[in-house]
Parts: sequence; structure tokens; C-alpha cells
Amino acid sequence: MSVLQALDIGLAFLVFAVAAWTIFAPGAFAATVGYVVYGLLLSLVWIRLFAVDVALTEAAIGSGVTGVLLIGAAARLRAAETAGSEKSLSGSPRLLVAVLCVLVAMALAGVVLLLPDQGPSLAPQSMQHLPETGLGNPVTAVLIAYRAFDTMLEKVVLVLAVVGVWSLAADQYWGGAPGEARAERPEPTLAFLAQILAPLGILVGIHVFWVGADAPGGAFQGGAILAAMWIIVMMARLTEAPQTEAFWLRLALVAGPVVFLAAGVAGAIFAGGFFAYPPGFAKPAILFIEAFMVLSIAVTLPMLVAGPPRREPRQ
Amino acid sequence: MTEFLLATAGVILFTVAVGLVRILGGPGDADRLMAAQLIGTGGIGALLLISAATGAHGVEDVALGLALLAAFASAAFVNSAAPAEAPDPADGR
Amino acid sequence: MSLVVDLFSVVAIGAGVFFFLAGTVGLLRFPDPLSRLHALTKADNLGLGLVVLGLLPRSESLLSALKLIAIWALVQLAGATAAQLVGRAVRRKGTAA
Amino acid sequence: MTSATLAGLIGAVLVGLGLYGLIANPQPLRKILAFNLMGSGVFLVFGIVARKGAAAGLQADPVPQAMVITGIVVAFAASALAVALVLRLFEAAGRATLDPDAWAKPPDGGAGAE
Repeated sequence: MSVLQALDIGLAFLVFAVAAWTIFAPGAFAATVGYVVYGLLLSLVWIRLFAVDVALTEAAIGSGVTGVLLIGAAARLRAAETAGSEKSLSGSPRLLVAVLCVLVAMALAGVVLLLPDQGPSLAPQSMQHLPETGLGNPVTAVLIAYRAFDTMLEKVVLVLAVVGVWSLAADQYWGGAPGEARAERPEPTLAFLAQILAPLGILVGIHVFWVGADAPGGAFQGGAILAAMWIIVMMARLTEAPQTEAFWLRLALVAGPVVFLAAGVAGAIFAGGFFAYPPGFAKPAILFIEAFMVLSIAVTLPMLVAGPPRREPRQ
Repeated sequence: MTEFLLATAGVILFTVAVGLVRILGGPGDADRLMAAQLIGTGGIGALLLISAATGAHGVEDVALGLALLAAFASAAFVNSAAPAEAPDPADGR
Repeated sequence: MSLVVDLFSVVAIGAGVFFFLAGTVGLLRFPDPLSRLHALTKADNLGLGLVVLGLLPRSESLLSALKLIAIWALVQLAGATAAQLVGRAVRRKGTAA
Repeated sequence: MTSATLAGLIGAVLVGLGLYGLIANPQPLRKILAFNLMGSGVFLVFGIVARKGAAAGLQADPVPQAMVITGIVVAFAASALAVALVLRLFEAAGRATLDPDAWAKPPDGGAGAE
């Protein structure tokens, strides 16, 4: 057994142990912290699968932004947890569920073991057409060129999620701002962290977006890092979330999908196919679309974390 | 050398795992947040070592992303716990 | 030349691993949250710092070396502020936390 | 056993664990966590399909990778919506349980749900 194999087995065991902790931990807060740890370990696993783009997404969204969302929720729901003595499944139903889940896991594991060593692959095709897009990163090419429609609809899903979250607001708060108000005296340590982190993070976010054309990275990852920076500034309460009725906010939320769709329609008119890019002009078009996607993601994720409006709209 | 880098990554992950066993279980939330902090640092260290050994490209950016977000769990905890602990005059409606 | 670089990497990374170990031992042994926090920051500062130092001469380009240093600096910042935040939360709740 | 197969096996175990948590844990937040765990298990299984499709000088097939990236973002959006629902339920009713028996009884103090 090589050192690398031993490392892989150790990592797998660690992932399993932390995952089991998030399921069986005694309290919700302990479970959510476990989930944050788990997300970080998962990005290590993605590195071992040589999927660096995915590792970057998992690190930024799976661990970072989701962690903020869940830890915030767990801290707020602590009162509910102690008040409600909820019946946990027990006795034979619990055993039945456990057996069912073991069977599902074993069936899946069987499928995994039966997979051929060299599976069918679209990698040759995606590399073959890569020069036409002008990009160097095939994953970005898949996202914005080969499967552009898919990615565009996924942006629509994000907008719908924001609409869903906002529609949970109480009537009088509709159009108001979510989250905490700006603090007169912010917690000094948190403010210090946010003030140093945010400029650096904005730099890193734009860098990740920009290199995404040719190296691991891209609009999702860059946008998620930018989103995280807005979240930390809001958490430090140096600034407050905008009014949800603000026109600029709504414009920024839909800019990504709208520009993407417009580019798709333009492709149908000028390049002979829906979401086709004119030859020789593909890379600028892709970067143009991506820039608006970064903007939309950087605005959408903080709005999803901030939750529904909780203050009355200012006139 | 590759073997050495991988072995050290393994040792770091192992020590971090031992630390996790101790603090993920508590007793307090503070200890649990330390778990997130510890795995952040150890994970980044292991990540850098593994990428140096296996030659996966672009891993520095992943580590950079993780480093940027390393304090987020603690920040989220303080942010959501603070209003209940000490009401801020700016907060009241 | 490469032997010298390798030796440097081995010494620095080995020392880094030692501080990770020391931090973990501190976590296991120290009785109260504040001193455990103290042990934790050693792993942040020195452990990762020495690992980064050992990897620096192996980096492919100046940009990736700069990124390595930036990673360490960011982890320092995160570790220091998180320790402050957690420590304050501990004190606010008394020793029970 | 290759590292890809190992990751796939872990993915399978994660799906099982997540499914168990989704069914057996009573609290809605824990169910959201379990669901996310299950989702990431599916992503991992898909990820090894990418790794086993390594060809043309690439170390992994880019198409599944891109789909996993979209999946992670959509999973986050779904979790955010679910968390918002649970928090709203808690705000409106003072409790966040999914147990129908608990809702049949008025809460302590008889304040009722708004």
C-alpha cells in the first residue's frame, strides 16, 4: 500500500466520521459545526479526484456560505430545540429505517464497484471544441458554452429561491430590509476582521473569476467569494442589507440570467443557433456573460443568507 | 520527497482528527467552534502538501478560498448569539 | 542544490507538523476553553506557517509563492480574530461554556 | 482500489447516512443537514464518473464536473429556502416541530399560532 493510498483511506474515514457526527450529534449546533468541518474535508476529496473547480465551489459555497446560513439558523432555533421535546424515531421503526438505509448504501456501493475503470467520457469532444470557445478551462466551456441553457436555467432557480425567501416576509415588512440593522458600535473584532478581509476577498474573488477562463475557477466560484465578503461585512454590521424593494438590487439579481438569455437569443439571430456564439467572438461573449453572472451570484447568495425582510420599508 | 509530503499531510490530518474527537463533542459551543478552526488550518496545510505532492493545478486558489472563509463559522456564531446576550441599543425597535 | 532545498523543506515541514501535534496535545490536555484556545492558535500560526515556509522554495512561480504567503497571512488573521471572538463568547457565558 | 473508487464508496455511505438522518431526525434543521449530506454523496458518486472519464489529457471529464458545480449552487439555494421556511415557522408559532401531535395541542400559555 502506498502512502497516497493510506492517505486516501484516512481521509475517507475522516469524512465518514464527521458525516456520522452531523447525523448523530446530540444538538443541532454541534451538528452544524460538524457540517462545516465536513464541507472542508469534502473539498480535500474533490482535490484528490482532480476536480479542482468543484473543490473551489465546495470550499466557497458548501463549507463557507452554507456554514454561515446553518450556524445562524441553529443559534436562532436553539430556543425551539430546548422547548420542544420531539419524539425521535425509536424501537423497530428506527431499526427498519437503518436497515433500509444500509441497503441503499450497499446498492450504491455495488454500482460504484461495478463501474468500469475507463468509463464513457465526453472529455475528448469537449477538448476538441475548446479552441472554438477561446477558453482554456473545459469546465468553464461546459458551463457557459456547451451546456449554456442548463446554466442559464440554474441562474433562474437562484432568482426563484430569492423570490421564495422574500415571500416569507410578514405583510408589513414587504419591501423592507432583511437582517440586522447597522450597529452604532460594531463588535470591534468582527469589524476589524471584515475591514481587512473584504478588500482582499474582493481581489481574490475577481482573480478567481478572471483565471476561470483558462484555469480552475470561474463565475460561480468568484461570485461566491465576493458574496462571502458582502456577508462578512453585513455580519460585522458595518453595513446593513439593502431594502428588498431597491431597484438596483432587483436589477443586480436578475442581471445574470437576463444577460445570459439575451446572449442566447442573440446567438439564434446572429450565429445560427440558440446559445451559439459567433466564431472568433466567443471568448469576449463568454466573459461578458460571466461578468453579469458574477454580479448576480455575489448579490443572490447574501440575500439568501440574510433571509426574508424583517424591518418595515423606509420611505 | 513526494512520499514525505504525503506522509506529513497524513500526519497533520491524523492529529487534526484526534483534536476533532476531543472538541467536536464539546462541552461548550466554544470548543466546537475551535473544531471548525482547527480543521480549517489543518485542512489548508494538508491541501497544500497534497497538491505539492500530486501536482494538481490551481489548488492554491482553493486554499486561498478556504483561508478567506476560515473565520466565518466563528463570525456567524458571534453574530447570531450577540443580540440575545447583550441587547444593542441600535437593535431595538 | 535540490538536496539543500529538499533538506530545508523536510526540516521546516517537520517542524510545522510538530506544532500541529503540540496544538492537538494542548487541546486534549488543557482543562478549560480559554487555554485550549491558546493551544489552538499555535497550530494556526507556527504549524501552518512552517509548512508554508517549507513549501515556498518548491512553488512553481512567483505568483504561487505569493499566494502561499497570502494563505498563511489570511489564516493568521482568521485564527487571531476567531480566537478573540470565541474567547469573548466564553467569557460572556462564564466558565460554563 | 483506486482513490476514485474509494471516494465513490464514501459517496454511497454518505447517501445512506443522509437518508437515515432525513427520516430518523425529528428536527427540521437536522433534516436539512441530512439532506445536504445525501446530496453531497450523490455529487461524489457523480464525481467518480468524472474521474473515470479521464481522457484527452484531462484528469477528469469536465461535463460531470460542471453539472456538480451547478448542483452545489442549487443545493445551497434549496437549503436557504428551507432554512427560511423553518425560521419563519418558528417566528410565527414559537416552535419549529414537524410533529403533527404537537400541533394538535395548543402551545404552553395558549397563545395560539398568530
